[in-house]
Amino acid sequence: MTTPLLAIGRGPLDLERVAGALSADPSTRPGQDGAVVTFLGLVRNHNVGRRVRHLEYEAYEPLALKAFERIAAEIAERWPSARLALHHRIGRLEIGEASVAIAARSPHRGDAFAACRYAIERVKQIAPIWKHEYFEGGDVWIEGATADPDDARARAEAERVACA
Amino acid sequence: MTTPLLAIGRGPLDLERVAGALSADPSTRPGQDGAVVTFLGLVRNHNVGRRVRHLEYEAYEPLALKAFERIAAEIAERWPSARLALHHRIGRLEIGEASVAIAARSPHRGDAFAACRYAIERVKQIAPIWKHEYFEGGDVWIEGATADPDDARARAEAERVACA
Amino acid sequence: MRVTVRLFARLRDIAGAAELARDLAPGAQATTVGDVWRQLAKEFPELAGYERSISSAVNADYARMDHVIRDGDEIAFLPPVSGG
Amino acid sequence: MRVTVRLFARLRDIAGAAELARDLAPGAQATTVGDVWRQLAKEFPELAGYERSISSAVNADYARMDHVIRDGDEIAFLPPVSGG
Repeated sequence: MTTPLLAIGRGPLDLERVAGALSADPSTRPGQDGAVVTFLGLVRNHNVGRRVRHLEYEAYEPLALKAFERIAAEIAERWPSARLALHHRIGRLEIGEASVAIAARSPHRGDAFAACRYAIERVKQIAPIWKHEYFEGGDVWIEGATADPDDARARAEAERVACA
Repeated sequence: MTTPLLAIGRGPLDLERVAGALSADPSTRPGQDGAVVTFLGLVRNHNVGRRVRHLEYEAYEPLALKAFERIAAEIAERWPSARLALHHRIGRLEIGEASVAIAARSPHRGDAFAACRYAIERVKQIAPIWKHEYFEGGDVWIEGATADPDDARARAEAERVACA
Repeated sequence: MRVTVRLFARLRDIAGAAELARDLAPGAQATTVGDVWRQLAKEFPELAGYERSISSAVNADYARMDHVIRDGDEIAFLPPVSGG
Repeated sequence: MRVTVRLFARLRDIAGAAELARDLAPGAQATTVGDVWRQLAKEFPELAGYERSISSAVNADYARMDHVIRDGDEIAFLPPVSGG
């Protein structure tokens, strides 16, 4: 069974599987790439002074997948030689577990680093996914960015952070 | 058997092992990190217009290990919350195989991305390792940077590229 | 016409349901996503605070508040996101 | 005094050996890494072109050309590096 490049699901994430999906994809021609950069987002035991016990992630799944596709398309436009794989986990996550796994490949390392960083920044900006934090003393929905995929300023900020 | 954080050897590289060495290291306290960034350098089938058949890597091993330790120390100084694992392979490498595997962990993703990128830039600047390229029609030793770990300009350039 | 409204994260907690079916009386003008939101905010006053920070989607595609809706549409309201 | 010289990559190819033992006559002044290099470049004229681009090490630590060497030292000459 082939692993999809873009996915959202409840099972534990496997970085090798995400990177492997990319290397096995027909878009990866053998020998063309000199760099693979991966990012793994982990659940921390602390957040703005609170002791975190666990997280619950929720998503609007069909729209989240479309957001991932959009991010991959933006990367193909901005870094034509780079390709992306991105898996996000939802449901209950314990401290230290991975919530998101991203891999980017490219002939040159600069593009792979930039594409990987850009991807996680854009996930945080436009993917319809929410984090419910259970901490010592209570729980809270984390609310970050108002999702607007057409916001050119947000996209430019993600490019800036990616050091593009 | 524990995997060292910094290593040089002839066996195939395993990204999970490099990242695992870092997560298992006592310097990693459970739950403290929110980000793991990895870099894998792969042998490409082309280089400046030449069709590459394979590479042979050679190193001055004891000095290379000291160079890796120096890079880890520079990262600890520049990004105190980030930690590094770095394995470099030597000997004959075929197209598509990994020559270097790096993992950086940190509470925040910005530091993990910067530390990982800085590490590969510094490896290319100061690690006493050489690449012998066998291509269609000949072979050539690749000569990059004159290694000088005390060159402040080179170090500043690596920080700049790391988008620090 | 009848639409399905989907709510996520704290919006869902406020409304006490992830999914609501709502009948909309046809008005003089076309009904928009914004009309659905305002009806919802009347039902659940706590939602009103989200007016400026929500995003919306129609049939699992991002859509603006002035998007005209049709019978059977699935309309989603999304508080600020926090994936990653 | 006797030292071991280690050569890498193309320097090794030029000299035809990864390791050389060399006896150095004690001069009026202390013998430096640079002295060893110049003696080697006389033996293997092709090395001379590397004068400005090599790095050097003594006992597996980077050391400058003016580093004073002692009996038994391992001196390494490193062409521009290309790891990664």
